[in-house]
Amino acid sequence: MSPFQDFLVASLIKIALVLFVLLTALAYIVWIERKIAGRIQNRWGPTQTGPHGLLQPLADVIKFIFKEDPTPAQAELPTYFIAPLIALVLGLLSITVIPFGGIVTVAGHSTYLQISDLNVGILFILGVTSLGVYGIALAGWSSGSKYALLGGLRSSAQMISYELSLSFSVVGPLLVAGSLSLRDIVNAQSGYWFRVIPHWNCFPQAIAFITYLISAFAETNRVPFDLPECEGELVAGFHTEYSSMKFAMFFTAEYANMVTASCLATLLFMGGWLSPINSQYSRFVPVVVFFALALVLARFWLTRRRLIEKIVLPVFMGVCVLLGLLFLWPAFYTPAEGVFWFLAKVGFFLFLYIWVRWTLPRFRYDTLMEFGWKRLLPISIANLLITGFIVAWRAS
Amino acid sequence: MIPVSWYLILSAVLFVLGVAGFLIKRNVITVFMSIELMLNAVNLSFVAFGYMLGDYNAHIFVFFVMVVAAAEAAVGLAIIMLMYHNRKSLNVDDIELLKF
Amino acid sequence: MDAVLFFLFAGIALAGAINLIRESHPIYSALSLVAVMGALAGLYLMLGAEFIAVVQIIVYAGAIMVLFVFVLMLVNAAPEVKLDRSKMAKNVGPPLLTLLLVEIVAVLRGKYPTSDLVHPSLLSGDNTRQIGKLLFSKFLLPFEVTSILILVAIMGAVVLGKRRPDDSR
Amino acid sequence: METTTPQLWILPALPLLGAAINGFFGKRQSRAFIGGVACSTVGLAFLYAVYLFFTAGVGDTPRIDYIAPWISAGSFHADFSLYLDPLSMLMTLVVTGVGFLIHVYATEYMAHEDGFYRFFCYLNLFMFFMLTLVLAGNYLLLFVGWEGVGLCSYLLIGFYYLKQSAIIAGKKAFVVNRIGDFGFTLAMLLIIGTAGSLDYGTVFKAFQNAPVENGVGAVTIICLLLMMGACGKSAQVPLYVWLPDAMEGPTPVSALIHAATMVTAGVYMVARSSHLFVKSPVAMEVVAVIGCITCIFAATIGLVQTDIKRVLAYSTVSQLGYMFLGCGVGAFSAGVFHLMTHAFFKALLFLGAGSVITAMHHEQEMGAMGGLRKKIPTTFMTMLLACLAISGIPPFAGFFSKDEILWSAWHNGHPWLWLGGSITAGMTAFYMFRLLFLTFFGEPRSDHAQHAHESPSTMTVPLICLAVLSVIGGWIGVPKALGGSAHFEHFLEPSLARVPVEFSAYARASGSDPIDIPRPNPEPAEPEEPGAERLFSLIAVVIGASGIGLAYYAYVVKPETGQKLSAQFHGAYRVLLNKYYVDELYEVLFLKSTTAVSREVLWHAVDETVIDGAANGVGSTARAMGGFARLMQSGFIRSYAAWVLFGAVGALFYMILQWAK
Repeated sequence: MSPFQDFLVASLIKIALVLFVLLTALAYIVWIERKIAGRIQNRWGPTQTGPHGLLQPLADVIKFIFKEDPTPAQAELPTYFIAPLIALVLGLLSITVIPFGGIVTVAGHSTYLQISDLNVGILFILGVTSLGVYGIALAGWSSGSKYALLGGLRSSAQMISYELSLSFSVVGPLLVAGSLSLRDIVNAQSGYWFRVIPHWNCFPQAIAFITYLISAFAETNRVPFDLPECEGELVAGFHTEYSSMKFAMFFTAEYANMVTASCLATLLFMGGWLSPINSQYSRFVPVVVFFALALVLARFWLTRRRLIEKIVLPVFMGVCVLLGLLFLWPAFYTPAEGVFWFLAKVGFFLFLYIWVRWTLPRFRYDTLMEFGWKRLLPISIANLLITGFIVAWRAS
Repeated sequence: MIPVSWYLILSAVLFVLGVAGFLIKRNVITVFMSIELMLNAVNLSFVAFGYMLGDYNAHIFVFFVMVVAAAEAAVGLAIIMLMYHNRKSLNVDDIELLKF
Repeated sequence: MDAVLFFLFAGIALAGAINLIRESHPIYSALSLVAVMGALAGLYLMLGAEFIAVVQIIVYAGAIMVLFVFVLMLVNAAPEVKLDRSKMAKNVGPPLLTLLLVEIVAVLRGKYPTSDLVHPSLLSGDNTRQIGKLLFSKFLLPFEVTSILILVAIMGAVVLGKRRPDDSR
Repeated sequence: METTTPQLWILPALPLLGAAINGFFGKRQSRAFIGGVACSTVGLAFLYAVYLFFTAGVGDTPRIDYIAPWISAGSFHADFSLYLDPLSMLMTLVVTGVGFLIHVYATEYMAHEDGFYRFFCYLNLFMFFMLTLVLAGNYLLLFVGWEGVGLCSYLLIGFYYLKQSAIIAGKKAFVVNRIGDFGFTLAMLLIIGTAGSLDYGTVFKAFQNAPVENGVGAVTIICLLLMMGACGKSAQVPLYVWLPDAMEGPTPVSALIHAATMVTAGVYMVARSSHLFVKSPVAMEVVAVIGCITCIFAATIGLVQTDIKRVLAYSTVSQLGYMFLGCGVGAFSAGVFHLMTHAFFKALLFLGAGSVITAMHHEQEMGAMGGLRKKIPTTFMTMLLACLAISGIPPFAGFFSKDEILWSAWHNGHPWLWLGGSITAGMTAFYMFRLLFLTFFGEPRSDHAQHAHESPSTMTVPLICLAVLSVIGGWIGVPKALGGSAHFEHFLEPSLARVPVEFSAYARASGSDPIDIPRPNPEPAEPEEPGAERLFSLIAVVIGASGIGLAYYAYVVKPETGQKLSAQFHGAYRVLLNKYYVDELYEVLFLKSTTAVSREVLWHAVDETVIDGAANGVGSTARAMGGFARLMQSGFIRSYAAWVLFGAVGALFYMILQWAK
């Protein structure tokens, strides 16, 4: 095979893999969110569809597909249809430059665990994010509804405003690493202070980390910045007039953006796929985790009465044990350890997203803008300045 | 390998289309967009020349053009908003105070 | 391969530009312009200007055009009315435009024949780093001046957009 | 040439700092603060000057402090550089010392005036400019100081800016000085032309090597133009008219600026340029004659003035004339010596007059005074000493300096000038004691005089200090003939040029061929004729004493004599009282004619027809063309765009045509 074909095949495999995993994961993030929300509100969340409501996402998808899809009479037609597509495509696009781990070698072909290693990767993500507003704004405008229009207006203003502080906070780690490639940025974070504290950007760049998180919340239109779709005032904001699969596209796009933002936070500030533990035994952590998970499942299996749980839980248990055992096998372990840590960190950020959503109230619109322009932006600029000085000072 | 002149001619055509937009369109904002189109066309030729000559200065110029375009958009759109506020119209032919 | 990509992007750009003029509703014009810009970003990538391509997306498509769309939505722009009060533009415009195109193409054909190929090797390497170095050394003064320009533009926009106390609305 | 330590720039910088503090922040500060700042900066400058005097070792080579480049045009350079030699050292000491005393005095004198901070800001600024003038290392920087003190003088004369006469007096001073400055500027240009530089060192070297000019040549013209500048600043005939009017300013100003320091700048400048003057007998002659005429002329006017400050003003003019007389006859050191002693006793006289005026509730007419001797004894005593000093009574300061000038005049072959000077000395003694007797003796002639009180110590202490200086100030320059050692002359020797042999010969021969009378010994032969010098001293003392006696007779013994005399010589009295009608003459000669020419020719003819016509023509032509061109302005943006497009197409077409060729 020529190198080009090599590249093509590898890329296609990676794309298929990532897309499958991502879409499935997105569906199950919804399940997790509903579960967590339930716990936070002192209720159970989905329980009926499958064991622990595990089949709920499937049911949702089926519902989305078969639901009637009315088109408003005032809608601006082509745009009305294109808008959710734009949102979804852009939401999925940025995942292409996210590296999940180090190099993997399969059957003599080694490749990065990343669809495409752009050397301006981070700028690419910023660009795609900045385009993301079109989906929402156009949806709002083309729906022909005042709620939707207001939602669209809000989202375009809000996303432009917070994109600034997002970009500025991203530049901090970028300066530290001296590269625009996400892979280089992660590699620049390897190492440990005092042999214990990992060399992650979230410590020296704590301010940028915090401003990044806040603006990322705003960029993804999540609570407490979900003004474009705030139910209290705008019914459902920009997607008021959307239903069935078109709504599902927005929904997926939102979660995809969440994932992207979490991945970026992991890569920029939390050392990406690097292990937090400075020890050769850190490779046993996944083993322990999976075995522990299996134990928990075993406990559930012992206490639960429902037939389906009695059947399904052992399967999951088996999977966990298998994974734990796989991590003991060096050929699997070498590439997979990075992926494990990466996913763990992303999972942490996703949990943060959900946690915040169900605990914090929403901003008022004027306070939102004021916070963005008068607080967040100056802070991130100041951080950038200081970082710049320090980097320049060190270089000299 | 694409000859540079293709890019340049594409740039020329885009530029002329921008000028045509400026002449034809009535909506101030669209006229404004036509200007942006012209700027983009010029940027394309800059980048093409930069590629041909292997010169990064062209990129810098594009960068500056973008910055100026951003500043222009901010001020221009503010002016358009004011105009809409005062005259309730966005039609360039309605704004005709500046004449003999 | 290159030719295919070039014609794809050039086609999108041209179609977008023509659509910009053809559409009567400004929002569609704006979207066409976004398409043009996206296509141009693709062309920039082909020309080895990765940084410029991404900045094109971020700044032009992601900020400037969003601002346009925002304003269009804010004033709830309707399809434009053809008043056609300017006889000058109507009568003299088209022939002049044709002439301009012919002239530019003539000049370009004369100065840069199709056989004129490029030296892509010169632009390989760390694109962004090179631009950054240039920007902060050779072009430092223009860069600083630009930042002042931006500052002035921000203040201008704020002043213009500020609601005056004597405004009834 | 040392350039680093000690730092000369501190001297002018201190008052400038004071001026800045008072000018920028003084408005809201207390008077104590303002006065403290003003006095302390000047006082520190004085202390620093004293320190410099004792440590810097002012010797044969001038110390040049280069501060910063200023003008650099081709081969011409003028820099901010300060120049310290015995002459500028002396001037610095006098300026800062007397200035400090006057500052202290002024804090009390001005205590109840509005614009206190403004006054001290100007006063400090004046000190800055004066020190710049004195310490300047080249003529251009000197000119900066020169103009600066002129500005401060203008500001301070017009300090009571609500008073019409004060404003007019300020303007007059400024305008009259302009004439002199014009000459000075021309002189500088000529110096550049001749010596290629304005730096003292270069200029002096260039002229030292030049031969003595026996006719009217470049050097003479330069010197005459310099003298013209000096005439303006130092109030010499014919530009003296501004100084008496300048008495409109507050009295400390009169003391500091119009008696002790600024008006002597002309003398300083002439002495500084002595290397130039000694090459031009004609110019020297002119200087001496102008000085002599001025001193007689002003003294005669001074005889009849009744305003106490005006008497002093004319006396100042007269004494300045003395200094020029001294310089003109080649006794530069005597001129500078008189400058110094004059600074002491004239400042004292003015401050004393100020004290009298305060005591009299701002009454300046001597007619309303009288009998103040008992009321304000300190002022009386100090003023008596000053009068004795100015009258040339030994051993007071004025005696030595005046005597030396007169002796030089005679000795260097100018008997007529000697005569003029001697007569003036007599008149000086007369009118000064006339002032003293009218003010302090007899019966009080008004209520204010009846109830006058002595001024507080802040005013009297400077008086006493100056009185001491007036008494002993002359002792440093006791000529050898009178048993002294002429310290002063030796001190100044490195700075001043010596009159060359052939030149004094020329002067003696009064125009005859100078080569004919050879004089082997270039040294002015003081020890040769000690007897003659003593004789002349005696004559001077006698003249002075007789002036005093006459005044005593006319104003104390028989107070009605004055009336009788004025009745008898009514015409002469009127002429003197009206200052020879010089002001009126100038009014007709210069003011009226200039105004008429300006109005009829420049305004009605040139301005209205030519300039206005051209301006209007341009305007109407533009209008006409615009009327045609505005047809393009349809108001539609798209039309404008089409025009632009048209232009672009045209330009491109032209370019293609060019390439096609």
